[in-house]
Amino acid sequence: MINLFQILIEGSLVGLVYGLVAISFVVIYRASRIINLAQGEVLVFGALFLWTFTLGAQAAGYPLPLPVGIALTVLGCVGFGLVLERFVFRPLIGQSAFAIFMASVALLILLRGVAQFVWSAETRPAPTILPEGALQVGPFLINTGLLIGGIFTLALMVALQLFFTRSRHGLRLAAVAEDHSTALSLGISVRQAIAVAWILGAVVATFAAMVLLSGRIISLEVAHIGFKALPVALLGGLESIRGAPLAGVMIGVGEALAIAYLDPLTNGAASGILPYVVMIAVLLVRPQGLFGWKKIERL
Amino acid sequence: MLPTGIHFGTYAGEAKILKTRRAGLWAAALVAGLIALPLASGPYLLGVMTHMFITLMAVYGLYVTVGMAGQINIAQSAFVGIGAFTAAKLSGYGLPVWVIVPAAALVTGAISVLFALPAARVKGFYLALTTLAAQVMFPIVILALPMDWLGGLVGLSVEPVRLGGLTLTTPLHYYYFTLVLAAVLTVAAFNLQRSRFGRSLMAVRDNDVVAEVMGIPVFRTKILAFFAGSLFAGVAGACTAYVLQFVTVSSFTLFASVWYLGMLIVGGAHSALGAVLGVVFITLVQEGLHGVANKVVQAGAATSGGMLFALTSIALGGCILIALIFEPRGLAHRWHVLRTAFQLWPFPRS
Amino acid sequence: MHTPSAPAKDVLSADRLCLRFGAVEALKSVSLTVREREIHAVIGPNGAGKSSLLNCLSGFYKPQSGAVRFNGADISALVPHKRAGLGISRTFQGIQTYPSMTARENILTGYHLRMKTGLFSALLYWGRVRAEEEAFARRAEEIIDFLELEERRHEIVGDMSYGLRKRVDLGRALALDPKILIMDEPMAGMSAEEKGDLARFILDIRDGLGIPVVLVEHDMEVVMDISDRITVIDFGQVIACGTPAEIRTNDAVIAAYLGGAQQ
Amino acid sequence: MGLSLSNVDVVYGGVIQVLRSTNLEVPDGQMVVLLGSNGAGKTTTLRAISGLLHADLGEVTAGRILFDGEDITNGDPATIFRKGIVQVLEGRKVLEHLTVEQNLMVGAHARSDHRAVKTDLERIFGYFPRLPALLRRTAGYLSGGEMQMLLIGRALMARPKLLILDEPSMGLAPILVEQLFEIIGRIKREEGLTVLLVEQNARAAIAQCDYGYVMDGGRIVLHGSREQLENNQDVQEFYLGFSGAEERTSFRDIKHYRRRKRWLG
Amino acid sequence: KDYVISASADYSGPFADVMPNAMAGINAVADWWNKAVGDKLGVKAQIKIYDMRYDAAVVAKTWPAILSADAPIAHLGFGTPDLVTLMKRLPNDKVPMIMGTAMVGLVWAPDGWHYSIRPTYSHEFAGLFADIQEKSGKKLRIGAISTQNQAGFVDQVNGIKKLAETYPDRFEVVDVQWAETSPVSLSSNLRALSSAGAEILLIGGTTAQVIAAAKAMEELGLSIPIVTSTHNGLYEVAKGIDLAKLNGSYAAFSFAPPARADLPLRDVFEANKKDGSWGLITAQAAAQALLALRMLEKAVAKVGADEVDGEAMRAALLDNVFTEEELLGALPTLDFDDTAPFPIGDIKASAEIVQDGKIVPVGDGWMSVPALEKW
Ligand SMILES: Nc1ncnc2c1ncn2[C@@H]1O[C@H](COP(=O)(O)OP(=O)(O)OP(=O)(O)O)[C@@H](O)[C@H]1O
Ligand SMILES: Nc1ncnc2c1ncn2[C@@H]1O[C@H](COP(=O)(O)OP(=O)(O)OP(=O)(O)O)[C@@H](O)[C@H]1O
Ligand SMILES: CC(C)C[C@H](N)C(=O)O
Ligand SMILES: [Mg+2]
Ligand SMILES: [Mg+2]
Repeated sequence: MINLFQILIEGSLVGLVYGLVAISFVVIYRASRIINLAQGEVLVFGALFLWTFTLGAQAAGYPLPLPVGIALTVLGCVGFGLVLERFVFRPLIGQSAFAIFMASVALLILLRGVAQFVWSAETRPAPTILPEGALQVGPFLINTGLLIGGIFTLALMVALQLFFTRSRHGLRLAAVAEDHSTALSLGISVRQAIAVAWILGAVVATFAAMVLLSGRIISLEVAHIGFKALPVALLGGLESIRGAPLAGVMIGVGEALAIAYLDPLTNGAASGILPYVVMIAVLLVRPQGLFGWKKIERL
Repeated sequence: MLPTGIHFGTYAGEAKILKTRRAGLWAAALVAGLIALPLASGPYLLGVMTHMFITLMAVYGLYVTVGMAGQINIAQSAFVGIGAFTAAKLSGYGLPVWVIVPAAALVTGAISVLFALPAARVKGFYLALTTLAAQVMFPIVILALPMDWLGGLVGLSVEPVRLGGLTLTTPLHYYYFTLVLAAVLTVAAFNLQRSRFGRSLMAVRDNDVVAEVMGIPVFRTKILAFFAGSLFAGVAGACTAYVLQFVTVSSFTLFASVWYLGMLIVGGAHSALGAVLGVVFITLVQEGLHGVANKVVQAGAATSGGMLFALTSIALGGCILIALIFEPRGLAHRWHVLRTAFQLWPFPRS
Repeated sequence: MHTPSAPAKDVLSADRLCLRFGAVEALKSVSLTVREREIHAVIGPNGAGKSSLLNCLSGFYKPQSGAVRFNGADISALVPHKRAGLGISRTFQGIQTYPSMTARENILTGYHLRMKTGLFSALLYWGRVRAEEEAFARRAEEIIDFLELEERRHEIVGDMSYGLRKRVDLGRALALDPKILIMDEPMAGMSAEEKGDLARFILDIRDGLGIPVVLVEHDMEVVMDISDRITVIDFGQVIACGTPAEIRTNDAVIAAYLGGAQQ
Repeated sequence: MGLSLSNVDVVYGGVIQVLRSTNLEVPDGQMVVLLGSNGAGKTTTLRAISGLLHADLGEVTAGRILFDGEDITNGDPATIFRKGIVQVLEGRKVLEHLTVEQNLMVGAHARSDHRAVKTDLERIFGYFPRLPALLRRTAGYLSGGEMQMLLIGRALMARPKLLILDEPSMGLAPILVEQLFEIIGRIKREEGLTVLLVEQNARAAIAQCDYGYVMDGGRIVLHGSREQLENNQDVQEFYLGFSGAEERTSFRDIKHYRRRKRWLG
Repeated sequence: KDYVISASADYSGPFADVMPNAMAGINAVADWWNKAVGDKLGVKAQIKIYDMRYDAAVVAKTWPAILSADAPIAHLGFGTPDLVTLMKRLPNDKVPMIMGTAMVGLVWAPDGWHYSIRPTYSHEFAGLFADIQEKSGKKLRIGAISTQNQAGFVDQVNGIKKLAETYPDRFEVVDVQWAETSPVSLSSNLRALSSAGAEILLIGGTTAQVIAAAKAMEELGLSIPIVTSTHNGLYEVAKGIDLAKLNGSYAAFSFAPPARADLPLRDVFEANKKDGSWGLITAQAAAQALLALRMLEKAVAKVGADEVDGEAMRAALLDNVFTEEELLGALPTLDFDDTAPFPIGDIKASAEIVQDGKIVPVGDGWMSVPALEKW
């Protein structure tokens, strides 16, 4: 029993990390209607910015205090978002979702190349931002880093949710997420929305990188997490900030349970397949994901 | 609209793939060129071309499922893999090639139907998730099956094609083998475009709600879209198996699926011509850059090579982006516009 | 001119349809009968439930209760494409064409149910397939001719103007070889002259082909001129049903819908 | 000042020319109506003004569009919007998944006078009494006419200087059509709103307008003041539905042989 | 006379990070050999590097071109994609392929033209396990973490299962946990492994897995030594984690530990390198190239400087024994035949261990690998 609860706790904490990456997906979609397949690469970029302004700067002889490093990282993300808007997505405003989706595929290749070019493919350490070790709560052990990350994910979710649904700016972004042309006709700057989307997306992805990689290694291969988070974002609903962490927890717990109870019976196949089975089952009941916008069909 | 002077006496003439005599001549020249190519090229080019033909087949399939029917599929590479394993397995029983290739197509089609079922309810990008599931499950399932079924970890080796008395072994043989199949599938893909079946797919893509009310059985059509698309993937898979002579799960990755999709979109998802242009464009850019980079490394100019290959990624991604920004509806659309402009010059049309 | 002779029989009828969307009651026990060779108009204020009623007839909405009958048979359980197969064809409010196909392809999709070739024969495109495509291309051309779309037959519908798309929509509906034609606001977006043409089309369809027409329309001049009977719906209920002359003078209808626009 | 188009050409996709040397003027405080058959280029004209051609790969290739003396040719839609030009698109483009209320608020997104926004909302409810009941509904599920009301309301929420309406009466019940033009006329008079109107309900539109243009095949083929238009034979026949006689011909009696007579040019 | 030896590289795939060093190793050894040996024999070995992206499809496409343009006498392969795509056709193409990475059991086939300087990963692990077991004298309880859909990683575990099966009183595989290649957390897995009683942990997959396992152990207060391989070895791991936390962990392989006190190959590299730095992967690639060059030497001796071709190269490999000395101390004495794609007879392994936060070789000789049947 204790074991089961421990598995649930760990599963949810890991799930919240998936959720955090998924939020970075959703933020971009929710503000600009762009499905970004390159989100894993964006996360790697965030991680590399972080490295540059912390350990990298230190190695180069300019040690910066961690908060300053993080602030500079966020600034880096802002620049990153602006550049992407200006050179990649601005010309594609109003184009089919397909074309924009493809642009993200191109970006995937491009960003990978740029990261390799600028930082080289070498693996490097990530700064330790979250405390290591674990918290003993009664009979349970809770990973401190993941716990803080999880709490942060939930707080971020609430904040972003309020931003998108309550603020006037959020309303504008919602209009852009509906349809570029309609938003344009309402005098909403789609460019601005896209820039905001990518800045937010990059910042959230960087936060995710901090939780995910704190005290570990940064390599270009980390980008795989993007493909892990895509289904989570879809399960939560592409338009829904709050769906992402919930979906993440579902997947995380499902995976943990499968690892513990089914993998021994199936020689490891279950934990790979189960999350997808769960996701398809949920989608059959709610085709728009848990909290996504229901597709409106009228005649 | 066709320029002045081209008119059709019959509806058949209008429905032709190559509408004018000149188009026919160009096509004939292209085919002749491809047949003659081995005379003038080294095996590297042949290898690239063979690979390109196979990719083309897979992308035709994607054109049917995604381009025509609008059902997102990011598991095409898994379907190609299913075709490859089917062909490999069947070749082990000594079946002739003209049984194996159609069988690979049909088996792939049948399996794809399984993953198409959610399309009844799940729409748009969410469908990507169910196909993603197919892509993820593909290696896991093959690895979990008993070794002697599909080779598990080891993979399967493929008996070479025997045609009459001839056993195909050299790259040249497989160049012609895939060329013929690619040509057949090209005609098939263009045929779909102008037939009742193709129109029903396009109707479902454009507006599935209306299609249902206007007499098109939408669910069945979506399933058939996956089935038809996977037929092409199955043939591509069989060719892959023959050309590689050995199939393992590791050759059929999600990344390859994404690439297939990329080629289709860069070329233009709304016409079979788009599939051709996309495959040719991306293959050219990819191989060109790669070739140059390899040459530079061998020349010793960049001894360790890391930077150089990073630059090729940048250039490749950049090329695709530029193609998209320049023509978001795909190269096929741009081709169309250019041709129109050329034919109408100097008068813009109203 | 059309003169009703022997007692016309009902072709399509809706019987006490009730339709709810959550708290919204779109239809509260609406009944409607369409007779042979009749142009039957349905009018009513915005949001009254007219389109919902048509959607129930064509099967897109499933009413919570009530029945739809076609030529005497209960078709309430049939899915939309089956109903289309019986010959219930329709046009739509707003734009509902297939935007990335050409005008002629749009019309040809209407013949889907009449054509036979399937996937494998399509891949081959040989002999019978070719002959069939040609035969139907010819029939599509008749419709193109009828709707004066000749110059635009190969134009992508998504690039067309609003009014042209509505014509393509009508062409597709005609291609179903309908036994009854349901039209939702066909006149919207047409100029007076085009409305005249369209009214002529509708009368031709009825007179020439003998198919009844259900017409939802806000243009009272057209409705009063060409319809044989009118049903008025308000807040999901039928408030009147009768000939144009009767409706024109019905107080409830004037209050709810016509207002002073009707001299 | 107002709006003026001089010799504007519009080309789609680099090859399809739709507008040819269009000249059009909308003086401040006036209502101008633009008539024309399907495919004449009316919507294209409006999109050219509000800068929305880009998404359709269209472009103004020649000529100039001036608003209050400023050149807005091929401008950025957001900038043009902020100058006070607000357009109601054809095709019922509501923001489907947002509620009616949110849709209305999006209309006012660029305004900072929050209190006035509230009163404007009330005013719009006055024009369209059906709207208040729909506030919490998802806009995508409204009926056709309800959407149309919402669109016009949304445009008014922006407090435009120049309101551009593309077939506003489409799909509205007769009472509402009548009221709509009255309302627009009233706002125009009371608040000095400038209006450019494309409308197929020519009778109602011409009755309210100050000046009118007729377009065909991408060109302006006729223009004149309200009286001139009302008395013009062709306008009467093609747009008002009279065929020479005083009485309107019944739609039942339109003859088969009557084919479209095309404008010269 | 010039002979081409082609080489696969992975500059744009998962091993892009180690590639510059690996290729530097190959280039440096080739340069040295040309000067020290080739000149005397009148032959020159030319290395041609091709980027294969660690992708089977790229290999399949590029190989015919290499054949025709370069007519290589041998190919230096890198990783599983080269193996699975080329092993079936090499006998026809008559080009032997020399691998620097260890083999995986799935290519353990007789009569091949693919040979590795190393046995399978499982052999290498087995050598280390046997060493540990012998020292302790107790039965060794092994746990493993691996990735399900990576054939090579699964194969490593299968080999170890075979080991336990063959020597049931010496080894036991208590539990295998399947994880992703970049796992978020391995806490659950480690808890399961520790409750299953694992005394040593085999992680032959990725560096990220090793680090995640170390973090999880820290969290759970465990300390089980980890056994890594070369591609995720201690040097790689050290980039992301303080080595002190991994005290007692190993990397197992079968060429000379790069930090071995007396290692002639290292001196050769340092003297001839143009770029790159010495390390595990450099050592591996250098040793790989060295074997190919020694093959060329023996082939020249047999057929003459002008007549060397792929067949002669393979014959040279099979007919000769390559001594540790010839191989500059980088490899134990190697003997090949056509029953297996790796050295036969008494297979040797080597290993490194972390002691006080430093990587040191385990012992200064070679460890014997217990005999294993093909699994
Ligand atoms: N799918 C749906 N979900 C929720 N509400 C709906 C749906 N369809 C229609 N409604 C509501 O039902 C009512 C009737 O809608 P309907 O479209 O039938 O009106 P209508 O009579 O066609 O009006 P109009 O003349 O304006 O087109 C409206 O209030 C509408 O908002
Ligand atoms: N995106 C586009 N690409 C190519 N051609 C277009 C495009 N949009 C419109 N057209 C063409 O431009 C012409 C004018 O279209 P427009 O929409 O301006 O007409 P309209 O006067 O508004 O007609 P309606 O009354 O039917 O709405 C039409 O012939 C149409 O086919
Ligand atoms: C174990 C493998 C996945 C890794 C190794 N470098 C190889 O490919 O041979
Ligand atoms: Mg309606
Ligand atoms: Mg228009």
